[in-house]
Amino acid sequence: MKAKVHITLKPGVHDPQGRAIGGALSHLGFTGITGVRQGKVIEIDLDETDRKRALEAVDGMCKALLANPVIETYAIELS
Amino acid sequence: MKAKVHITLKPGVHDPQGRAIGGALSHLGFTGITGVRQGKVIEIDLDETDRKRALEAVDGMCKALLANPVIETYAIELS
Amino acid sequence: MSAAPDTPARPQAEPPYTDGITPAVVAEHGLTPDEYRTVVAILGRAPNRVELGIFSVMWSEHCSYKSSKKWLKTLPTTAPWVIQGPGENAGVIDIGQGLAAVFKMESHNHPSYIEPYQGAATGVGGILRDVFTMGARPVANLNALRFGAPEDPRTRHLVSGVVAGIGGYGNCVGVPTVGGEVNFHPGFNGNILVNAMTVGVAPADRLFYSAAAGIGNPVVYVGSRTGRDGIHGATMASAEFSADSEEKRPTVQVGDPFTEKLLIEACLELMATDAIVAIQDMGAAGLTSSSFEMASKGGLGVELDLDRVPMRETHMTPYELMLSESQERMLMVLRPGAEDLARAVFEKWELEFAVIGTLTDTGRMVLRWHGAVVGDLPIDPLAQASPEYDRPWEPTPRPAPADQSGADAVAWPDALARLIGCPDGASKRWIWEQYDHLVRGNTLQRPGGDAAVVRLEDRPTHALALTTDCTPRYVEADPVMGAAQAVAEAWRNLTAVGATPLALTDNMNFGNPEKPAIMGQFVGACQGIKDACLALDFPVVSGNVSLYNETNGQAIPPTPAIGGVGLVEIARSQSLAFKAEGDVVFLLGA
Amino acid sequence: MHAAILLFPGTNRERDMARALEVAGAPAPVFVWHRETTLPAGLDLVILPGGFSYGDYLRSGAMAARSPILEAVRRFADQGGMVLGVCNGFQILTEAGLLPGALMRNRDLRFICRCVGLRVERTDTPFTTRYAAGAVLSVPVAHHDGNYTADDDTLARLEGEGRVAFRYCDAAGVVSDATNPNGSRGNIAGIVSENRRVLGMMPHPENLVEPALGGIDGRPLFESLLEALP
Ligand SMILES: Nc1ncnc2c1ncn2[C@@H]1O[C@H](COP(=O)(O)OP(=O)(O)O)[C@@H](O)[C@H]1O
Repeated sequence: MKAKVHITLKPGVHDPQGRAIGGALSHLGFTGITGVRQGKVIEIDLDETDRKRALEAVDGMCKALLANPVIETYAIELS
Repeated sequence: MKAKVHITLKPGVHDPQGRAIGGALSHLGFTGITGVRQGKVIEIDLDETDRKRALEAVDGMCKALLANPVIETYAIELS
Repeated sequence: MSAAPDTPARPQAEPPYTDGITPAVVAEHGLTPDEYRTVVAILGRAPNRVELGIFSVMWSEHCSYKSSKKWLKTLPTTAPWVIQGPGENAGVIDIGQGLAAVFKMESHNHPSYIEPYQGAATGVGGILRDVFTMGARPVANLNALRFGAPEDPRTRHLVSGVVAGIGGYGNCVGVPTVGGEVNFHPGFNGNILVNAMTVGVAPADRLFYSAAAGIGNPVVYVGSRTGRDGIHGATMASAEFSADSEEKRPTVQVGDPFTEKLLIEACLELMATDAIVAIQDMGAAGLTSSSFEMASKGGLGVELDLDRVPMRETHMTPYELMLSESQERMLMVLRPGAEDLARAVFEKWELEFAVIGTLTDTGRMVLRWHGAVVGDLPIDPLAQASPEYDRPWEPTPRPAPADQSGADAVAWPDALARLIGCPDGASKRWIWEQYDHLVRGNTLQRPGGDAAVVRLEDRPTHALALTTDCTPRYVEADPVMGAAQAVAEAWRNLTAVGATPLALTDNMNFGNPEKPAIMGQFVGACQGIKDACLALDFPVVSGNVSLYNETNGQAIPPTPAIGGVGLVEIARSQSLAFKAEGDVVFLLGA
Repeated sequence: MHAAILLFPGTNRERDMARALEVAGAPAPVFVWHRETTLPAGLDLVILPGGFSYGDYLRSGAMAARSPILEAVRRFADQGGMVLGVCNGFQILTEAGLLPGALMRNRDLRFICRCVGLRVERTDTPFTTRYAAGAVLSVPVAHHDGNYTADDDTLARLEGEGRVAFRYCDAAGVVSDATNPNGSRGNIAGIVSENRRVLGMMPHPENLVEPALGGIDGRPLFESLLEALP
């Protein structure tokens, strides 16, 4: 089973990477951009075949390490 | 319109971050992990309302800046 | 090709082929038809693909120095304080009180043009390994960079990627980047130069070398796992760029400075014991060149069990395992019985450790895979028959003096403003502020002076003075004088901080040596370095040659970068800043 | 004073720190490996030095903050022990929740290594007694992720409780956006815990303790520690 963890900055947390990318895009002449945010995706290959147990395990990983609750939220997608 | 650009390392390209995350997870006692890869997501808010033109614009941004074609591939999702 | 004494006579008939190899495959491997004939003669049969791959990297310009060897031999390499001249992973000099300085400079030009961040980063990683392989703790990095015209559309992208890559790697491994140089010239538009230098310090009586010894001793692989990175990087580094080099992109390697940092600590920890007999980093051409060179230098044979190589990917082939350029890996020969001790150290640092072979008395390299022999090559004949060319060369004609009419028309304040404002003359602060130049707490003179000064932890009254120098346009105008000038400038920069210059490393960056005019530049530069080194008693202890720096037939300006190292008594060292109002300013020199 | 310096895979300023202690006249520290589960007995100061623990992969400090030794550091701090985290050490302390907030990528995304102006905001912490109130220091930073952030409530609490120890400023002590090297909220360069016994800061006082290295503005911090922990 494969899990994708999407990690995004919480709304309101300022995002230097997103800001810099937005600035660079407008330097390059791209217009009409009203906001850019950067997030992470972590893909995890698991031995687990049971969806529920996989979800629990990955949620545990997010809480233990993958996401920092002070600034980030996460969402898990299984496939 | 909102675009999400998913940027992933090409298969076979060494991903030291993913490896280190995998190592840390197993130190924390998580088992059954057979691989970890890290990627990026860039969310772009656009003025554009036409899907086709939005897609073209974002594809241009990927080629010009967002993705490094030497080691990365990208996929665009519009919403 | 100048025949080595026991090179077998060249058979005239069409050589045999096997394993799907065709003349086109041979050419893809960068071997000439003549070189292929020599391969067949040495083996007494057609090589298989694995063997062809091994020949191709061992005989590439990058590994064999086939065009440059003849001229490099003419450089002065000895002095009473030289402990190890060219020929090992890095040069070594005596710096007193039982300490040795270990240093070398190396290019990563082609990879940095293709992928500036990773190319420059892995360049730093490679040169660091050359230094700590010898038992030295790296204490300083320098970098000599040449970019195209600032107006060229690619230049900005290349500069920012290269600088970020050098910083990204050096900062993370915790080695201060204390100096370097940067030039901009349209002649580098299609082919930038990224030359990285590392300086380390070791106890002079505990240096490590690469010659394998001890029949039956275990051959051990440590560091990162092997993936399909950079297969054929070494041959790429020896080929000209053309429009289709985009196609070669998948060969780019990704650096992992974190693993390198662990590797430094683990190697130095094991080196403090008596476990290691010989050690060599896996640089360009990875497992092939490291195992081959270690066995060849020790006059022994080696058997490798490729199934035991730690792999990052599935379905890897022996060909890929032998040619991969995955970074952050080393090969060691251990004292018998030291395996457990060594394994414990590498496991503590969470690095791969695998016994992958043994030394033999056969003088052959034998490769096993899934129980079968997949390669069997004689080591000495292969090493000795490594091609050496005496390429035709033409002396560089003296250019006509530049037109000086109008030179007086510029008022001096304008001339000064222009000089200060030109990209080569302008401050490089924006570059070195992206490098951690302070870590380890020994940087007495930071970037911005004539030479960096880095205190010796184990001899705190003294410091190393370090610089890199070359002015390509001087070398272009007159290779002999231009190269001599580069050596003299390095010498001056060291003396300017109060140091005694001791030795240098060089990085010879030139175009295609098959063109007599380019070869003439190379020959001239060797002559100039030699003259200056002899005059200044300033020997060459290590170096690197990067040829084929051309794009669509256009060669770069010849660039023999010089990295100089000196020793300074801290109490007598000087810096360039004006110190007080009212001080008198002198102008010295001819 | 009995100090321990923690070592994580990728730590690289441990020698700088040990040397600064030595220069300040402190006894030699012990080094403690991240896999240990307890700290040596009788310790009164734990130092988390700079570096790139785990390569700064995932988030700087994230993986080191989950290593076994951090549990021991947490217990030590709970019992009133003193903890100093510099640069990567500060990042680890925030990731471990020993200090509030987070350190994000620098505003212009570049690594910065240079001397910055630093205003001493408090001289009543055991780390800063030897500085004059309002003193302006010049101390190097060397980081990629020094952009301090916290939510508005946390920030208001930090300010209200006077827990900002250092702020980026100019040579005259003026704090402004122009003197902010990395985008930190409130120009924050260092903060202390509620009991003022845990300090996290991005700049490197340990790299400025000898005239030969360019100055001694970092030295009073170590002398303050010696005074607090005789
Ligand atoms: N790429 C670089 N990395 C680090 N330091 C650099 C780099 N380029 C230039 N510097 C530093 O900037 C200063 C000026 O360089 P340069 O103009 O080449 O000096 P000079 O011509 O006097 O040798 C030197 O201290 C040098 O080490």
